[in-house]
Amino acid sequence: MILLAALDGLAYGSLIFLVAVGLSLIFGVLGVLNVAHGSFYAIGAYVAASAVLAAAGMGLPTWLAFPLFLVSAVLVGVVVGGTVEALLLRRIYGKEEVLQLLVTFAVFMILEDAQKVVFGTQPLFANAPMNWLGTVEVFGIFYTSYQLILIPLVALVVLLGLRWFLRRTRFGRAIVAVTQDREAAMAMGIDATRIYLFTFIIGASLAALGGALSSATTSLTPGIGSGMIVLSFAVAATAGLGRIEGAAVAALMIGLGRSAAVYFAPEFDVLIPYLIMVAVLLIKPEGLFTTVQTRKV
Amino acid sequence: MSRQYLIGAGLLIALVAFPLLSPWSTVILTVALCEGLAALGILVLLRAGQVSFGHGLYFAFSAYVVAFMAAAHLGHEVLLLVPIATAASGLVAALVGLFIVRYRAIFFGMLNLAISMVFFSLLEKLFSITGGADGKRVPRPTLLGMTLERESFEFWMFYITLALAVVAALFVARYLASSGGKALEAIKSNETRLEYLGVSSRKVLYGAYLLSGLLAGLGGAIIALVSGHVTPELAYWVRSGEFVFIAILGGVGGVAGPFLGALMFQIIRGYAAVYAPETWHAVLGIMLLVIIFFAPSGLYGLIAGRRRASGEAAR
Amino acid sequence: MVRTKLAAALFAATALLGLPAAAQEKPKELVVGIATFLSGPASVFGVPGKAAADLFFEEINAKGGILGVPVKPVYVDEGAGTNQLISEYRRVVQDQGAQIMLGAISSGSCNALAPVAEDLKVVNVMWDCGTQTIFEEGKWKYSVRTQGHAGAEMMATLLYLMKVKPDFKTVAVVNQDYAWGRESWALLQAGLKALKPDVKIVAELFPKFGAPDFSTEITRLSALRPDVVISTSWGGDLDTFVQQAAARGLLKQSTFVLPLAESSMERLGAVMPEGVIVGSRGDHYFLHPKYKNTAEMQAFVKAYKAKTGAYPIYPTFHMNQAVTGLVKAYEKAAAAAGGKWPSKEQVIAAFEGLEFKSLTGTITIRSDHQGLEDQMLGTTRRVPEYPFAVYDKIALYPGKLVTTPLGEKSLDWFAKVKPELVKDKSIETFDYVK
Amino acid sequence: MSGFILEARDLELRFGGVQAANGASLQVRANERIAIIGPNGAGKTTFINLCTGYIKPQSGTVIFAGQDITALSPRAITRLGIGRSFQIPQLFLENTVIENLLLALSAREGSWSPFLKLTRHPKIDEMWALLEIVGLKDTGHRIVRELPEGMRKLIDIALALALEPKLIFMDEPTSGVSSHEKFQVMDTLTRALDARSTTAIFVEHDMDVVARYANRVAVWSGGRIALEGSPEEILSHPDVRESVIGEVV
Repeated sequence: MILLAALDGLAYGSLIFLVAVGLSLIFGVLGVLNVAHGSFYAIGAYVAASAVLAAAGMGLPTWLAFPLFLVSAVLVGVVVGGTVEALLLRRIYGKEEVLQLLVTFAVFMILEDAQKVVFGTQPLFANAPMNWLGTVEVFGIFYTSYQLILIPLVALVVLLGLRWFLRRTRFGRAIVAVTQDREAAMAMGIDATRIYLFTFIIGASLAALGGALSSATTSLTPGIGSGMIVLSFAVAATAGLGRIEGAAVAALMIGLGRSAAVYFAPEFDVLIPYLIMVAVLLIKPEGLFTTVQTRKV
Repeated sequence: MSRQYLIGAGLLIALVAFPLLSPWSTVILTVALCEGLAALGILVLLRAGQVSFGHGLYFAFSAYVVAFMAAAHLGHEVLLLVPIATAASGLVAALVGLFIVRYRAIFFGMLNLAISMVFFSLLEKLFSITGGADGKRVPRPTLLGMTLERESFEFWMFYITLALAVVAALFVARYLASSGGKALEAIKSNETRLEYLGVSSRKVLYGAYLLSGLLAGLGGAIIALVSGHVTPELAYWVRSGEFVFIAILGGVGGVAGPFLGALMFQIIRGYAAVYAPETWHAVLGIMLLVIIFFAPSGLYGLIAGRRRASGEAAR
Repeated sequence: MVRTKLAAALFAATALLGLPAAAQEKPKELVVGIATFLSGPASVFGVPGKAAADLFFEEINAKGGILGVPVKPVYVDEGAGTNQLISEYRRVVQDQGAQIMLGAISSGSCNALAPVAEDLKVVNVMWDCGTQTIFEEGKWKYSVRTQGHAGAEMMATLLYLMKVKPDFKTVAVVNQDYAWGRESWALLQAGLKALKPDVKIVAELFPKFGAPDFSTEITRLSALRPDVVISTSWGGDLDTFVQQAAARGLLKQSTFVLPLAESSMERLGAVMPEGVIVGSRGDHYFLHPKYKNTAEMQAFVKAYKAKTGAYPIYPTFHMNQAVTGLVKAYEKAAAAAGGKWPSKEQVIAAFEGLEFKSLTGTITIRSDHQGLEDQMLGTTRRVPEYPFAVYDKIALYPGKLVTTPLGEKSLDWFAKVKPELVKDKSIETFDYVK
Repeated sequence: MSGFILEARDLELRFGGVQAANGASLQVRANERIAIIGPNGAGKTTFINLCTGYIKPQSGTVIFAGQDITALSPRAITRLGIGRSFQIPQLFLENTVIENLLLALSAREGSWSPFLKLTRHPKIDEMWALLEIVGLKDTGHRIVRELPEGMRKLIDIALALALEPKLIFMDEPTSGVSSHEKFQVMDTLTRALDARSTTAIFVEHDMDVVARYANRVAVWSGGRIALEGSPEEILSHPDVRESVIGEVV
């Protein structure tokens, strides 16, 4: 039973990881908690589903959906994410944290309605990619290969890919440098504007990729973004904002915790992510002087 | 300082007169005042540089206390329900505050969010107790022992709320100008120095947190009474975000700001509901962006002029 | 200086006055406020409901309106949250002068709006919400419901399940975690105990409303292998659940009972297999075996499809019942008032005992303001004419048979239901005919 | 009682491979005025941070008036009677000068009534007297952010003085003050310290100031007090002249 629950938690956790790691990355580099992140997830899902349905309408083969997911994600990241960063966020770096948060809150409100106008309110789904991959049997129970194998695999690739990118490439190292010490990085001549834009696009694309992957298993309805954002907040905060491996662990914790709850305490499954988040934040000693210590006196 | 009073007085006169001109607006204005109270709580925290994305917790908690008490006929009286429910929220704030004042910035915001979401989930989940997502009805209580018809109840509730809001605003204004209020601002500008003055920034923030919880609780208690219904949505993070929205929209420069903001929020929402019923979120979002980029000191700042630039001496 | 400051401060308040104001003494037009979901997950019902309302009112206005008074619909978004809904509702009545309110879809909204309607003394037609408790536990002078309630819907569902699959032993339920999901299950459970005392309930799952993922629930069901899986979910939740369950073979393993599936059938398309028990909260169906070929039905389906690109689903029929009921109530009230324009009180009084024909069956309004509505269930079948599943092995339950009798509470009534009801003679049956 | 008002014993601190304090010890008698000198970047500020609880040493103890304060927070240490001014002034930049000072006075008095406006503080006369000491009476109503660094440094000192500490640490008190005003400021400051019998420890780079105002000099080098003595002794010591004052001997 526990194993079965774990298998479900894996897929769920992987999906949350994809969204949360983008959020975490953006926070680490830009210092902005992006409330509109859930909207990128939702738009990614809608765009991917529309693309898959359109491709199916043209009689194109189903496997094409997988590259389409990637294309949709990048498209959403560049077009929507890029626009938000270049047009709005860029103007408020260095201003109060509250204002940055509220700008993304405003973007969230606008994008939520934009989704409805563009994609309508009727549930939309494109499950062909999930069915195309078939099912696998574990202890007499059928799982879709899509959820059991593909989604965790993508999450793993993203995790390893990000690690490689941030550690081994010049651009990635520049991003890490900015995360660790913004002023020093600027002083070393790192082009912050480019880094910020690029990071935001990566983060938004990852959220959109999460959305694209979920579009094959989930019926898309207005409001899917606002549930996801709180969940990814929980993961990012649990992990410590800006931590990639941490986000993976936290997402898995939340995914498994929720699955376990469905078995053992179904009344509490929705509480699990928040309880984990509260518990971790409380135990982690982020008290007064650990945060102020960085201040030179 | 006189400016603050001028704006407050102007707003007050407008509010006193308004329901007499347009009776249907009393409930909307009362709702605006309630949200203004919660946003006033946010303003207090913003002075310390802290933003809470979870004050829906206190708003909803007192609202549910009112709902449960009214349903159980425990003190079926406004003058009893409101103070008890507000105090209940204050009690929760006192408990949560014990550990939350150790956190700053994003962690402060996130922890507030997480706790309010726990409460929200519980309200939804404990169906048999809370009525789940559909919430609970709040039977209309008596006012000063009188059983009132809807219209007169709403009328009196509005003026009572207005009076409470004025008292709250004056108190907060006084508090912010007092040594405690300045110590609160000091948390934002230089917490290290505050500690080196021998002041416990946690204690200072604790007081402010308690106050903000009470203010949000007061707003929540009244909103439960005037709308006659409570739902978990009152504790949802988007609602908490709206309080921050209102505080920024109105401006954090003075205590009239949140009420100006709440009024404007209701006006925009009212217009949007009529002319763009399917996209009123977007209208609000655009409005928020306009304020942030073109009038960062909010409506209050627009009216009060460039207070900061001219310096505190000008007050 | 002082004056300009004051003026500036007054600005916000005076802007409120500018809100569109229109109160009328004699109706040049009849303003009808309609509370429906324009945002949020339930807009899957709300938006079709609005589209249908637009069509019906256009049609009525083309004929000169109600008693010669043109109708102006004003929409209020239920998705904005209950508190906001209440204040919008008030605004439409008090400021825009609505005489009639149609509210609402969610049972929570209806519960919240009924007392408001009493306060405002406005005719409130509950056009879609299903909670049976409204008129069983409360008495509302100004509210009326032009369709059946959850009791009737669940009773018909139970009777149909007993009829087509009498030998099941284990049942699992997966309902949305809110009032509808909980209350409908409470009813079903009470009825199951009465009809089949030996049945075992192996799992009661209440995933969060709007959950994007049911994998864990499905895994549990796969392991438990219940004979019957019941879900009163709807909208995106139902789509997601059916889709994920179908992909993992669960739909073949257990008999699924989905009393609200009619509203998802077109969207689910090829996903929905044969042999699933489906319903539509009433006798609504664009392929209703008795009424699919009437001129009204064909005209409506055509107009609706032209407007929205989809086949009409049950909320559009509920809207039809509300609007038709309203017209008939006005006509009846006017006749009683000697041809004069009736007051709101006369209109609401006219609803009592009103009987009218909708696009499908006939609706009767009881003295407690509860409507009697026929209930129809079927089993899915795939046919070449449509790219989605259709009803087969249809059973039509008369509203009077399955609705809790006047003065009784549904839960009590369910607890004493007798198996004979399953084979009552008034139940009509049909097979799918092209 | 050891007879010392402050005693730091063998303070050790390492972070990231840097030995910031390496057995640092110092004994201070009441009413002494000790100047700490040393090369730039040698960690003089770290020593103050260790003594005032901002950083905790990995080993060693700090004793103030007979009480072990090593593990106490800056707040608790401040309350025991140790004041501090900073190398980079730590002020409430958005507030006026008088608000800054009145806040310090409120902290000392524990007067936090929410109904009393800060600017109506009962100790307002004392506040003006403090501004007099640092020679900034005219700037009282200005916002600190608008003031030049030198003035901020003086306000920073005034803030520490407002607490009426028994002992005060001053981190380069005259570094932002123009050279011809230095002595004037230090004169009033020392008068005030004498009047309150406040012990003072100050980090200083200007050897003229050290020579004139310190009655003992400690040389910080290699994470410890390497040398101690009267100003005459120390300032003429060849090692000191080379490494600290930077003169080629």
